[in-house]
Amino acid sequence: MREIQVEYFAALREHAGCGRERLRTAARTPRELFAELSRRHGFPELGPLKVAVNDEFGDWEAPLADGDSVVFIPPVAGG
Amino acid sequence: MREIQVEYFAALREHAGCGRERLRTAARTPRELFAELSRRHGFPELGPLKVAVNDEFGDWEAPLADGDSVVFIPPVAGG
Amino acid sequence: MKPFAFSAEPLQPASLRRSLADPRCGAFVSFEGWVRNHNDGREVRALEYEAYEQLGLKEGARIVQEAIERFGVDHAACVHRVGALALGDLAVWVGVSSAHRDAAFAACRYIIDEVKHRVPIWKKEHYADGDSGWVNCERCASHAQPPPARQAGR
Amino acid sequence: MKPFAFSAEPLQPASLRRSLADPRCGAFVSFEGWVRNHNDGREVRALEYEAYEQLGLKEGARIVQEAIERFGVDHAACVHRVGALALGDLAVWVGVSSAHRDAAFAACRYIIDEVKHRVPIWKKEHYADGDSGWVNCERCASHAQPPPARQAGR
Repeated sequence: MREIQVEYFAALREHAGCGRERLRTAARTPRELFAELSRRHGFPELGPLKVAVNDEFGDWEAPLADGDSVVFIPPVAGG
Repeated sequence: MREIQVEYFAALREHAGCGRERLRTAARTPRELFAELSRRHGFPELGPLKVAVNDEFGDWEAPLADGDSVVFIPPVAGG
Repeated sequence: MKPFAFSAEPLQPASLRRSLADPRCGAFVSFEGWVRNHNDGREVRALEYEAYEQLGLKEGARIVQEAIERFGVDHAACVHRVGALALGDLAVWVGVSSAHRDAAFAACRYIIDEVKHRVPIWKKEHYADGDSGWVNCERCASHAQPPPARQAGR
Repeated sequence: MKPFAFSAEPLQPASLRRSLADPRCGAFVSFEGWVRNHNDGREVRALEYEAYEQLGLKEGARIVQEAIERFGVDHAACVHRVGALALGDLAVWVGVSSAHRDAAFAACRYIIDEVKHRVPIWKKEHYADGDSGWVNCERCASHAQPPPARQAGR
């Protein structure tokens, strides 16, 4: 089990009902973590998401470490 | 003979020594007028000039009318 | 000034512009994104921007640096508003100064295009009919797909 | 505001910009030409612009109108300084506002390119060594030739 901090923005924040949460999880990768959180919060389809780990763009398959901070990034619409 | 007003700008103004002059001339076209004035003022080579007649771009070969106003336009360097 | 910043306060293009002044530069190009009163055929009343700032600052700075190196301009910067904006408000500002205008135009265009696709900023539009919604990048929405978690394990 | 103007007073980009504001427009692009401290390898101290204003106003307005029609932008304008300018001074300003940025960039670029080649404005540079001279458009100077009076009669 790892302790992971997740931060939510925009549509994901509204669906999660919070801006961030800290959780203990058996998820080994961002992909597994997103699946777990998606079941819990019922995230809608938002198109292709990116993931950031510790405030850098990350890999969906890279192993998570205890204490990592994770952000799931919906498609952006800047400007 | 026609009475023509000529206005000078930039390098031509400095070479003519005046901003404008009014003259009576036998020149029938802007081309002939420029040749006459060039002999008088010793204009330097300035590259391809355009000509304006009565404040619109004109034709070097179009007949001049009495009272016309003529400007010889050196290559521009705006901005 | 920092190459890329977020601002919760109204942007001041006059002072942003002065920060890029340089007597070596003959050309300055700026882009401003303004809040429009319509989008995709719907009447917009107001909007809000939300950014993932920690990552956005890094990615924005990378984009500006890429533009400086790729086009050889002297100075470039971008500031993006966050928070609630009204119609006509300035949402994003990009400025580039350079010896010549070719490079300034190209770098300015590069920065706004990349910022719109790479910097994590989201826009929520509030419509005249009382509805509101988060706007997805059009290019992405056209091939919307389930997030990767659904597709495959390892 | 007029589509094209000359100004003997310093240009005010903040108020020029406001004159193109429109809630339909999501994009604003501006170009500024600044007085550089060098040109063609020579150190420039100051310069002056002289315009044939009666014709320049007409030709400038034509250029702006061409840009509006060709690129479908909502608003566009250009103002050019005349008189004595110091290093760093704003010599020419172009602004375009439009629903989308593609058209705004293209129209802004079109206007400054055409103004530099078609509007009768001349620049006299004053150099650090005390010399000064009228600057010819580079493109034209490269194939300088005697004015047509020498070449042929009718």
